[in-house]
Amino acid sequence: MELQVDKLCVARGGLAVLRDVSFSVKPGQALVLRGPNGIGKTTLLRTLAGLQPALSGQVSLAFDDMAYAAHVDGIKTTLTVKENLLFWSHVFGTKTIDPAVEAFALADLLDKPAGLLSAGQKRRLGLARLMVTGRAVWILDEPTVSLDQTAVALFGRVIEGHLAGGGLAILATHIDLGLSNALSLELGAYRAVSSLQDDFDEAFL
Amino acid sequence: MELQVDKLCVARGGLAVLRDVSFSVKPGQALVLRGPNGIGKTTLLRTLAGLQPALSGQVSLAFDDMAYAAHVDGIKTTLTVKENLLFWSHVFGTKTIDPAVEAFALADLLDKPAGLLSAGQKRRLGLARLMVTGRAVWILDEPTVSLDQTAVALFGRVIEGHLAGGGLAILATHIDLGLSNALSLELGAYRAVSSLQDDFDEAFL
Amino acid sequence: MASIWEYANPLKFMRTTEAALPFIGWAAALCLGVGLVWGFFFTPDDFRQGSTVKIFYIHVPSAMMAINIWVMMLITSLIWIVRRHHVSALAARAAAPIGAVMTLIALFTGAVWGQPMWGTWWAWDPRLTSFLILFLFYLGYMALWAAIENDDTAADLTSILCLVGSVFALLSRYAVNFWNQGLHQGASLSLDKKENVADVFWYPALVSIAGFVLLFVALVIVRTNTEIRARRARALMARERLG
Amino acid sequence: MIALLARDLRLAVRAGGGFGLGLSFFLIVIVLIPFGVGPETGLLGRIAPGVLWVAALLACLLSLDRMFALDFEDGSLDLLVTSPLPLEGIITVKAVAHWLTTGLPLVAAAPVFALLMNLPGHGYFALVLSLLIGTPALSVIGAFGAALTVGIKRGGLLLSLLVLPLYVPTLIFGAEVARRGAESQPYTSPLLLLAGISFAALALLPMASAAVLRVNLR
Amino acid sequence: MIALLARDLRLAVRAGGGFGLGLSFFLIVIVLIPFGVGPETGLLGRIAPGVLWVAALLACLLSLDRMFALDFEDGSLDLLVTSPLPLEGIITVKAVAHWLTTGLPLVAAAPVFALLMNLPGHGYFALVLSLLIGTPALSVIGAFGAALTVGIKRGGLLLSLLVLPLYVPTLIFGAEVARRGAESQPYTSPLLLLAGISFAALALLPMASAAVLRVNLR
Amino acid sequence: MMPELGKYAAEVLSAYAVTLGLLFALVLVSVARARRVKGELEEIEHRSKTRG
Ligand code: HEM
Ligand SMILES: Nc1ncnc2c1ncn2[C@@H]1O[C@H](COP(=O)(O)OP(=O)(O)OP(=O)(O)O)[C@@H](O)[C@H]1O
Ligand SMILES: Nc1ncnc2c1ncn2[C@@H]1O[C@H](COP(=O)(O)OP(=O)(O)OP(=O)(O)O)[C@@H](O)[C@H]1O
Ligand SMILES: [Mg+2]
Ligand SMILES: [Mg+2]
Repeated sequence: MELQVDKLCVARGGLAVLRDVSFSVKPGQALVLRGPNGIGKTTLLRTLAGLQPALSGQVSLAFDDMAYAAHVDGIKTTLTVKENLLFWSHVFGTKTIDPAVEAFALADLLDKPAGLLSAGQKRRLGLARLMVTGRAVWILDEPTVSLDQTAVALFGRVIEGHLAGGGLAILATHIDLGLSNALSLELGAYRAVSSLQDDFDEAFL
Repeated sequence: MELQVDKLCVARGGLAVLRDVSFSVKPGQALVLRGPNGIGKTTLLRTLAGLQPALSGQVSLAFDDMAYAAHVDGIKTTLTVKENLLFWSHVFGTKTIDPAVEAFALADLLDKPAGLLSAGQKRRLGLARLMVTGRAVWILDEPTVSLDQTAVALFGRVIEGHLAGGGLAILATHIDLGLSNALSLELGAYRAVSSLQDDFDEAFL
Repeated sequence: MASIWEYANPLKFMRTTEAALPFIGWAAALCLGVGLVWGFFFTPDDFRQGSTVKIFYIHVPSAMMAINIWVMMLITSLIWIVRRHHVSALAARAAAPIGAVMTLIALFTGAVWGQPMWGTWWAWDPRLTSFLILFLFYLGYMALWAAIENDDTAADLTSILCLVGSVFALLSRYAVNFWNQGLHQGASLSLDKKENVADVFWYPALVSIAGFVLLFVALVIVRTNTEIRARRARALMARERLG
Repeated sequence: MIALLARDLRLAVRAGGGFGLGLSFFLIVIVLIPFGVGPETGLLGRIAPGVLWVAALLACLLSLDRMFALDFEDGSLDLLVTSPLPLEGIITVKAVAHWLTTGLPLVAAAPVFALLMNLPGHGYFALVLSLLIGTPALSVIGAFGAALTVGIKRGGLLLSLLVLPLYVPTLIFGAEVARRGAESQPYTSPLLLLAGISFAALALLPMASAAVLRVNLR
Repeated sequence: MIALLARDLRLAVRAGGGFGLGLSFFLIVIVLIPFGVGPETGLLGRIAPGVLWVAALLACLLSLDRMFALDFEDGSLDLLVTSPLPLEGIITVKAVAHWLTTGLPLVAAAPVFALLMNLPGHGYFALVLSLLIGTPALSVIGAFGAALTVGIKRGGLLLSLLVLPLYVPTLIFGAEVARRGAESQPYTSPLLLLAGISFAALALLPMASAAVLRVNLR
Repeated sequence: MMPELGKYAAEVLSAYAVTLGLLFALVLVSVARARRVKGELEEIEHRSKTRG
């Protein structure tokens, strides 16, 4: 169940953004991606999650081991918090939503339509969805946006729990989560520099 | 030009959220609103900006002294960064966009369609719009979301500059910006507890 | 023997086609000139249709081209889907506006011809109607290209649209036939039915058809190469911005 | 799958739209036509089957852009695509939900509207039958168009442009069945053709739609 | 103001939509009607003025939801409302932009489409005139409807439902002008009424729309 | 020189005029755009080569 990424090149809008990214993450470990705005964190994560094709390179795990959570959470504003979670648990064939509700302290909000939640409450709901998928590899793009300190701590504990259960996590974040078993990868070194080719080929570059 | 808020009650979805909030901010000062998720920061800021009516209470300044920046930035994805900024400078009748471009290091991105920006770059563009409005009171809802450390520092300097020029700023944020002249207001104390009234009146509360 | 797929390299394609372009261009001008002048000035009037028969020399070639350009787009779209040669997708993109103009010409000349012949500019005849639908397909195809920013995505989507659209275009042709028997005369182009049209009208028409075909080839070359260059320019510019 | 269908139906109902809005649009077109054309009953009765079919088609069309765009915007579509459900299945379910909320109510309400348009009495059965068989094709074809335009903000008009030519065969056969019914002519052959189109579209198009959606999401 | 108009037009053009799409929809409705009604030219000619007007109206309608909803979703509307521009002005500008991108092209293209519908030859002038005078009213009334539904996600269908009844007077007089023109009758009085509606709508409705928009935004 | 077109002169002439006009416009647009894009590309390539 180790996630090995080998010489991955990812592109955005047909243009290579990161080149030859290699790393491996063992079960129980988290990897934190770091780098300035626009370096390509989102692009890399979407590629890992199978939402866009890589230019080249290998990812050792199949896409259906991965659960992805991004800036937008796939929350339906007219459904209640409970209905939102139940739907995803049906789709992913998991049995219960209770651990997720408990972990993110959503119990009080269960019957509230998701559209009425504040920014941070919405975010918590989005993260709770991850637990409901029951998948081993979590791919998280700036998960703590809008969360207050309490909620960040809550989230930290959830991640620790997921890792302790043999899961993996890959996160892009600008703040420090204080995870105990986390590697960190600085992406600045992998910025793609494409060379100008005279005999331009299919990629037109 | 002092902003005085007196016994403001704000409501969301017809339900009082915060009650009797009072504070005053002098030119050159910033006020940082703090409080857990869902306490009502966004609601308060939208009320101050004139986007929703207050239940009761006074705000000393008129709404057209205020510039509001929220989670969504009013960015048109098909227009370039420059076109976006120029449009707002026309609307607000300010002469130039150069200081804003410089302050947020957008020069390299000027001709890029805003839809192609990364999360943090978009955020920078959204904040640059504030400078273009030329207004004295900045109302900022979680302005540093998605920004990396460099950009946060950039933003800190812009705020300091705005304050030094006699401006005001009111921010809601969960992280520490390290502003030198900032007051802080913990909103937890103002949480509205709606009393059930037996002879319920027009407000149905 | 070098493989034909060599020309899938944009640069090679551009070099080869641009070398051939002047010849094709002049041949197109020549054929068009000869065919149309011959048809317009030096053919007799038809005993029934009078001088309107002269519209034949533009109506028929443009109608043929309108259909054949769609077929060409279908083929290049398939090549893109199967082998992913960018030039192929761009050629389809380049051809679409030409096809639309050809359809427009066929529709217009047909309408102008219909007024004296059938007493109406427009009738909901199957041939005419299916041409109108074809025109809509061209419009939709071009609109889709224009609406999508990412070139590869646009190429994928438009080629699938072209495939599905072709099936539905055939279906509508059949449906329209079912719906209305029509006024328009049947095809007389197939060789065995040549007697439908007298030789005096026929030869200039052939030249004119050749002219339309050559003009199309020349235009496609110019436009495809433009698309290739535009695409490279976009890529380079994006790269520049990336720093 | 069933969870998805249930969710989509629930969303449609919650949006206050669901069943009502497609119908209302249908009604409004039916009402506008006499205003435009003039109230002559003979004329109206003659154009009734065709106008009813065109109105049904436009009502279907108007709600198409909601099919994937909402899920795309809030990120649900990304998540659905990476879920264990097969994409073809997702698309079929979405089309079914669309039909249940738009097509089916139209079929049920068509007789009432036909009354407003003075459709001759013996035409009702053929009209309802043709709509019942034809509207599923409209939903499936519409799903293809919606998948094509999913990344485009408010691609509503583009969607119409792409989809309407694809609707032509269905419309022709459907309206022909309804017209022949109204004129008491036999209508078996167009009915069979209509059914053929519906089945072929149901069987084949979801594959094309899935391919398109995959392209659009990457 | 001018900056806003320029921006809206630019956005329309960039969206790839702009001028073409409203037109294409118009074309498509005009093409579909004969498929539904049958190819008889006499019949088509008689219903042509009405159908053309209804089609123009629907084409207008379809692009209405873009008017404020896009700006609402990305927060621009909040910012515009708090800007120094008067809200009535913003709304008028938006309606003007909508008319320029939808109404005007329709007016220009109407003769061609009338040809497809076999409109009698002397009806063209009245048709174009009635559209030229009537379509601005459609845009202004539409702006009101768009303002009403701005908070609702994909409120397209609801919008149609709200706006269409408001369109009825314009439609009646517009189609009447076109019909009388086609039948060579005098049409001064409906034309005057149509012009009256247009002017009144232009003068008064932006105020109502502004009020509605203010309510919707808070 | 002009052939006798009879009562259909308007039809025939307009058909030819519109066709030639459309074709001419198409050629013109294509060539103009080809020129423009070629120039732009050359400029960009030059720029990126000199910059390295
Ligand atoms: C808008 C109206 C019309 C359209 C869209 C139209 C379209 C077509 C098409 C698609 C073809 C077939 C080309 C091919 O496949 O070979 C064709 C051929 C032809 N059309 Fe038309 N047509 C129109 C009106 C007319 C009229 C009014 C006439 C004259 C009475 C006419 C006379 C012919 C003739 C003589 C041919 C050649 C038939 C052959 O040899 O294949 N068309 N037209
Ligand atoms: N469609 C596109 N075409 C070309 N370039 C693009 C496109 N979309 C994004 N980019 C660029 O690709 C780069 C990588 O973007 P990405 O969103 O992956 O950055 P990120 O590391 O997630 O940044 P942030 O921390 O701001 O979220 C950015 O510089 C962005 O401007
Ligand atoms: N339409 C509504 N009706 C009723 N309650 C609502 C409505 N919208 C929001 N709320 C509730 O109002 C409260 C205040 O929300 P607000 O967005 O102001 O919080 P916040 O302080 O900005 O939180 P965060 O830090 O998460 O952004 C929340 O508890 C939210 O659930
Ligand atoms: Mg990012
Ligand atoms: Mg908030």
